[in-house]
Amino acid sequence: MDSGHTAWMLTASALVFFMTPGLAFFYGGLVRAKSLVNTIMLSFLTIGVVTIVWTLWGYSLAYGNGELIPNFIGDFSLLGLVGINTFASEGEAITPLYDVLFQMMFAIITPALITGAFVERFKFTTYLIFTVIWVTLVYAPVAHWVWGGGWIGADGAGALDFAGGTVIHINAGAAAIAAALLVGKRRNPGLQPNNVPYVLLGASILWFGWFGFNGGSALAADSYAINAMLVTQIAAATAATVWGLVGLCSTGKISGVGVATGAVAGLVAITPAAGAVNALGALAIGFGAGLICYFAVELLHKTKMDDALDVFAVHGVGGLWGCIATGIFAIESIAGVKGLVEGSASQVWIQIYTAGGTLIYSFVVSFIILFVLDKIPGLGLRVSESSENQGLDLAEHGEQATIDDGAN
Amino acid sequence: MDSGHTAWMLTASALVFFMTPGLAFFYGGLVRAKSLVNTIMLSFLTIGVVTIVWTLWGYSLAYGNGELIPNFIGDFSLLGLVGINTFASEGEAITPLYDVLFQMMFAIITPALITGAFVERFKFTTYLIFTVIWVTLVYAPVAHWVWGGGWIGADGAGALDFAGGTVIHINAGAAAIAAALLVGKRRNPGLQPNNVPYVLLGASILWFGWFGFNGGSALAADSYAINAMLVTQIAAATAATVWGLVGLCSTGKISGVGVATGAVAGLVAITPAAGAVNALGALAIGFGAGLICYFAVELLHKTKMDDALDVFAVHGVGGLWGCIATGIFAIESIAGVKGLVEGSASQVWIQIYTAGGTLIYSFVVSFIILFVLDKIPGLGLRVSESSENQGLDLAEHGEQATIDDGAN
Amino acid sequence: MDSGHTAWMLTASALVFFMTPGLAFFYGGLVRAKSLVNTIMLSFLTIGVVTIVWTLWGYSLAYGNGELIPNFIGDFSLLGLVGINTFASEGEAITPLYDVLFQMMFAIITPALITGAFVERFKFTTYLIFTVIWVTLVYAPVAHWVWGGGWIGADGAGALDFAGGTVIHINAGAAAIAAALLVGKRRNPGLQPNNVPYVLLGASILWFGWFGFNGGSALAADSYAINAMLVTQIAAATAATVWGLVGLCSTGKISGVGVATGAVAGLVAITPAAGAVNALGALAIGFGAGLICYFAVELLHKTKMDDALDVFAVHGVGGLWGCIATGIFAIESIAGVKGLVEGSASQVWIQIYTAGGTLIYSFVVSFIILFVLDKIPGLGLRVSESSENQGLDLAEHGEQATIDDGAN
Amino acid sequence: MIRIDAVIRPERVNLVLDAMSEAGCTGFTYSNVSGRGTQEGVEVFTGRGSSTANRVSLPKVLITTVTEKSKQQKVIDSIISSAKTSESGDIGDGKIFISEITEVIRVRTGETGNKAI
Amino acid sequence: MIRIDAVIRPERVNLVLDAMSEAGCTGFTYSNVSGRGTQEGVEVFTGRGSSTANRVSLPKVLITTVTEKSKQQKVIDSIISSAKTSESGDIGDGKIFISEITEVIRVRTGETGNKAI
Amino acid sequence: MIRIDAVIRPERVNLVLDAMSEAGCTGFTYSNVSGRGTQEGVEVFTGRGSSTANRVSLPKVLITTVTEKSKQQKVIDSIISSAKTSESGDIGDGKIFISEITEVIRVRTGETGNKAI
Ligand SMILES: Nc1ncnc2c1ncn2[C@@H]1O[C@H](COP(=O)(O)OP(=O)(O)O)[C@@H](O)[C@H]1O
Ligand SMILES: Nc1ncnc2c1ncn2[C@@H]1O[C@H](COP(=O)(O)OP(=O)(O)O)[C@@H](O)[C@H]1O
Ligand SMILES: Nc1ncnc2c1ncn2[C@@H]1O[C@H](COP(=O)(O)OP(=O)(O)O)[C@@H](O)[C@H]1O
Repeated sequence: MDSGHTAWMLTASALVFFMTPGLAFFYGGLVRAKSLVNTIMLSFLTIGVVTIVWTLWGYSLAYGNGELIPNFIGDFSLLGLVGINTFASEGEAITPLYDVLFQMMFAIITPALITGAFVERFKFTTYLIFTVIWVTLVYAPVAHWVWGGGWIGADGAGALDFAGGTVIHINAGAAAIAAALLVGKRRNPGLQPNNVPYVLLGASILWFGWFGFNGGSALAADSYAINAMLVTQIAAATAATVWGLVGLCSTGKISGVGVATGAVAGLVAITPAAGAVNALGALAIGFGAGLICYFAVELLHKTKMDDALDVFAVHGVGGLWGCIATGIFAIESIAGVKGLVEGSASQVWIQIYTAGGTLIYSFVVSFIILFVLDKIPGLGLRVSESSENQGLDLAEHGEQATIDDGAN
Repeated sequence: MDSGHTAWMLTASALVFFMTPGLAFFYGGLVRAKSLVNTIMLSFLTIGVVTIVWTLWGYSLAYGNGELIPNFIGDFSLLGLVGINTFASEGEAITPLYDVLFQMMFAIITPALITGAFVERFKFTTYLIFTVIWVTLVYAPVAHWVWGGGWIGADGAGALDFAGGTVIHINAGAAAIAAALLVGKRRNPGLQPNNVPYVLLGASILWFGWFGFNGGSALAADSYAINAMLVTQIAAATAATVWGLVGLCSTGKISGVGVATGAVAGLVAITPAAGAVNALGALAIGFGAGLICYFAVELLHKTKMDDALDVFAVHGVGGLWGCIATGIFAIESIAGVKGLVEGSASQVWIQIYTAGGTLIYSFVVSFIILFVLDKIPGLGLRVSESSENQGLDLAEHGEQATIDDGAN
Repeated sequence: MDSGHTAWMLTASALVFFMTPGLAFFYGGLVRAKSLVNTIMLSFLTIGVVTIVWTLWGYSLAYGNGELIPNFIGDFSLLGLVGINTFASEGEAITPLYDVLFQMMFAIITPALITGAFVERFKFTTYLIFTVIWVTLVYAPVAHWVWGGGWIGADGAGALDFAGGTVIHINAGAAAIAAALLVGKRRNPGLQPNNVPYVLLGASILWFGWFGFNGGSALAADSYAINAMLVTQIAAATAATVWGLVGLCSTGKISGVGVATGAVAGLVAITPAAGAVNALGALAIGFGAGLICYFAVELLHKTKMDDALDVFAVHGVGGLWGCIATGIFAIESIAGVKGLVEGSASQVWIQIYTAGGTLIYSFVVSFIILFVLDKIPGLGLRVSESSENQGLDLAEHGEQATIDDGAN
Repeated sequence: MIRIDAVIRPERVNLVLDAMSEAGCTGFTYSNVSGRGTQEGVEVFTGRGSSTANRVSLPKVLITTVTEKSKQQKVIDSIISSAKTSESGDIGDGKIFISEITEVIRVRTGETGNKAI
Repeated sequence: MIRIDAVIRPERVNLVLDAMSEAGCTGFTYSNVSGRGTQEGVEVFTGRGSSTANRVSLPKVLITTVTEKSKQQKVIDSIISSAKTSESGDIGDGKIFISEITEVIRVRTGETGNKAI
Repeated sequence: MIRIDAVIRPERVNLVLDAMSEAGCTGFTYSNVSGRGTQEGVEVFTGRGSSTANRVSLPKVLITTVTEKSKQQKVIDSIISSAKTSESGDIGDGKIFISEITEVIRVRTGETGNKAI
């Protein structure tokens, strides 16, 4: 057993855990004050629910010993994590439980990302049920495709997805559109984010945790982990700066929310590429992420869809750019395969069709799940008009974000 | 010297450090706005004071080379940490200073936990003096009992307390009742928490830091550490979810503060068990913690005692449940001893009487300390009525949590 | 390759990254509410800009293979990080990229520290340009002096600067005075900090991250790292407590902002000393930092200079004290050289003149850069009077920190 | 000149302000307030998510406008029609108070009376 | 109809509201304000916890109620007795302002006058 | 007795309060409000830093003081001179509203009328 690799995977798991609260504040700052608690809770209780699902059957479906449907999904061999060794066997660098733990944190943040699409109007209890089903029917299979021996990853098409550009970001982005379409537009979307410092706090925690996300995806404390962290930093910083400067050119001001969003877009885009590119590739990917996602946000605002916090524009589009860019900027000495910059176009094509497959699968199945939940009496996706007017904090949680009231 | 174990203990110490600011915000969000700074400061300055006490004599009393009173307390052999090697000797995996550092962080958070009982009315300077005495007379001995060679731990009764269910949580919970009884009820407890996002931020930081608390208590980057982190995550998530759902059933709404409290209750309960149970045991412990602490809070609200932030219901009761549950769900292959689920009742009994001993000792000695401080002229436990009305931020700190005042 | 050392350097880099957002909130809480976003953004976008500069040419100038000017600055050999191995070679404990990453985080926080001097009135775009130039002409050379083979460090005068007392703190402090002098006083400095919880949150994150800063400066997970973390904790805690108590004696109240500032002063002072002193030395350094910086703040408030957030009093004076104190309290068994307490005065003298050299260089060059930027048409250092009155959030970013407005 | 104080539901502010503008108001001042009327209040959690209590005061917005007496009825009508949440009105829709103002002065120019409104 | 504006200590709000209800007020609107009177202000830290200054304005709560003229004295008495912190009263206990209201309208029903209060 | 309500720029509050004190006001109550007048509003980002919109309401501060009628002109002059940002005044400098107060009561002593101001 290698104590150094173990130390890093422990740390990386904790860091990825911290991302979901970070996301909670990132999203929370962007809504209106009367739904701030609800927005935070959508992420926070996702931690609770997905951990239970993952322990009981989620991990097994993604990484089980066999496959219920070959190349598609795992089996029930590891239900309740029974049958996984607690202690490392001879020759194993780390006990297999580290994988349960690390992957659990990924399974948690993915549905939490989706919530950005439907904040300020989604029924909280329906969301909890949705999460259970979505992790089972969408997340677990897609994770299996990429990392569990399915059709996309190393044992399949050979797509490069170091830390989950497809599994997490394209997946969440596609589900976000399905949700935004079905839940409908906010009645009164408000003018400005309620709390810009929270947006920046959340983005900072996300960025901090992303070092565990990408660095930890090396699954060891080695040169890959260091390179992953370095390129993560470079891409995020570049995208943040580019977003700020593009905004400056077109509006005359640099928006804090914009720079934070740019950072997240850069982090999304570098996610699949973090094990394949070097510093200059990361600069290019970050540059592209800042530019492309900026205009994706602008464009999607012109549609009738109300993806409230631009989940698709940032995670979907950013994830797609990242997946393709991985094929473009992959360096053989790091990735093991040549990218377009080294003269080989084939990897780009693999990246595109695997990303596309994920996008379509996630969109279709998410749409069906939500459509059915909407029709079930007593559930339904949307809160009542009066709850929406009152704000979801009072209506769904009996709470107000802040109270500074003499009468209190 | 093992660099991997060292890397993990460095990280774990930093994580446990971060818990105390997390607690500061968790508690701070729960009081009224006019005592927010004071509540944060109670935790924050505890870091300052306890670090000094621990360096000068606290560590020595808990882990000194000899014992002033056998099985009860250490000695003065390591005053000022003089005489502890800075460098690891041959065969040592880590330099002995790591233990000073890691244990220091535990000594810091324990008195900070107590402060929840008496927020909004306790004299700040008296608290500082109380902390110095309490760490000396209560914390250091109890730490010695469990981990320093005293009557409870491996060299004594053989109680299982992996990361401090007795030393930290039962201990703090018992002192909290003593403090709540002596300081008396708040004059006007207000209606709602002033800042729910702070509660959730604090709970998130606590959870994040708890990975260092429980994972680090393996004192190495090994399979125990990974198992500890995994069961920590499962118990916290389960208790959070259970609390939310029980609240939903009985009130129709899911409270953000409730879910955060549930998470903390789960973290408390898994603390002694993190080196003894597997994933399914953690599910059971988390389930129990959510349920038991929920009703403990309800019950204790019916008493006349004003343990303002439910320190006893969450840390005391949660800690007791965790200690007993460790005896129930301990798995021999992990814990080294059989728990009730494997057919042996004896460990449960050991757990109960050692927990009870701690509870009584802590309550009695804390009561005496506070009673004496209350009588000393110029000290006293409680601020004046006008200070309490004005809020402790202005009265004790000359500060206001937030100012957005044209005239500023 | 040593996985343990790698694990720690990955973690430490992430921790140091997190300090800059911590600083953003520390500073943000201290200004008036109408410039909160701007103050946070000054730090946040520094991450973006400096990362790019560091990747393209900054690292090369500080740590390049050759020297453009001997003992003074590196060269262009590592532009774009091309030519640095991604993988560790035989016998290397860690891949060389770890150094790029870890040092990058130091380069980021240093200009961010300076911003405290000129908050609430500095032009944001001018700041971005200033940062690019300052990192190139001031930070990179000074880093080279101390750690890159220049005239101050081990290959030069032999000054002890473990984690950057000169490179980061004296450097930033000196630039802060230059900036404060040139930008002029705030028109209306307000009465109180707008958000004390943010100050305490920021200080907590800074403290947490500083474990990576000082502990990581051992560049390995070894006994030095553990000692560095322990003395960091002790110095910060002592300075925080001392600041609180001195304030209590002179004003009758303990200020939360004061205690947080004390902690930062302690962290600054222990930075150069963290690889040279033991626990008792740290107590002394923390004690001195609390006392000296407290009175430095008082004194500097009496001057006409408006170093708004006391960057010089805390980082400049604290850094100077730390550098000198390193010479006083250095223990040969740890530092490799004797300090004054062990009877040798020579190290104190080395510490003083190297610190002084840095102070003068940084002040002069920063002054020139800012002076020139002020004269360039279209740039200039200061926002218009109406922008300053309106607050920089609306004027420079088109944002308001918080909005809880029915009409929103 | 008269002063109109309208206490309305927060989510209606934009609608009401727009309606008032159309009815001829040229300026407004508004702020968040807490209000208690015949409306019932709302169930809130008091502590750890286990017990609830009724918060009798609800968040409201107070809009104040000063206008010429001649516009009084038009403005009131515009407020009523835009602040009402349903045809028949719901409890909590708000209240309007009218009082007399003896003088208005524009700081910028020193103008007074109707010219200053 | 009259309008009563009472500026009181924040910690007294619940007591005062209850007393006013008992005295016959059916509705209130209140909000946090800053106030400066003969009261002295409070010493606050201005920066890093080393120097202090006097903040002259203190947090207060402004309660506004509109009621029938006939209830005026009863309501005023209820405010005074509930807002006073001691028998002899303390500086900062507050102030009450009475003015005339020409009309009250309930948005929900369009009712006016005493019926609408 | 009269009541003076002045809506002014936030950054002027201290200046205005001081000027009013000098003009003989002994007490004030003020709070943050949002205001909309002939002033244009400000361009704000609406979402992710890519599109902006005009926020018509701006942060203002409302200062209320009740004073003797005899001091009216002096107080108004003091407000105007301290709230104006330039010689000629700028849009957004504020507005002053005067109304009648029928009674003032000091809670502490029960004093009424001019004595209670
Ligand atoms: N008499 C009053 N004095 C002051 N404010 C009042 C009064 N009556 C009502 N209000 C304000 O108007 C708001 C709406 O009143 P509400 O009771 O909901 O009206 P309705 O009786 O028409 O349903 C209240 O929340 C309160 O702020
Ligand atoms: N003339 C006034 N105009 C407006 N508000 C006033 C006036 N006098 C007092 N106040 C308000 O009443 C509050 C209480 O006044 P205070 O000076 O404490 O009363 P007292 O003089 O009875 O002690 C003040 O904080 C202020 O908000
Ligand atoms: N008729 C009015 N009723 C209520 N408040 C008003 C009125 N006119 C102006 N105000 C308040 O005064 C503030 C300043 O008005 P502004 O339009 O800037 O004045 P000016 O027309 O002198 O430039 C506004 O923001 C608003 O809060």
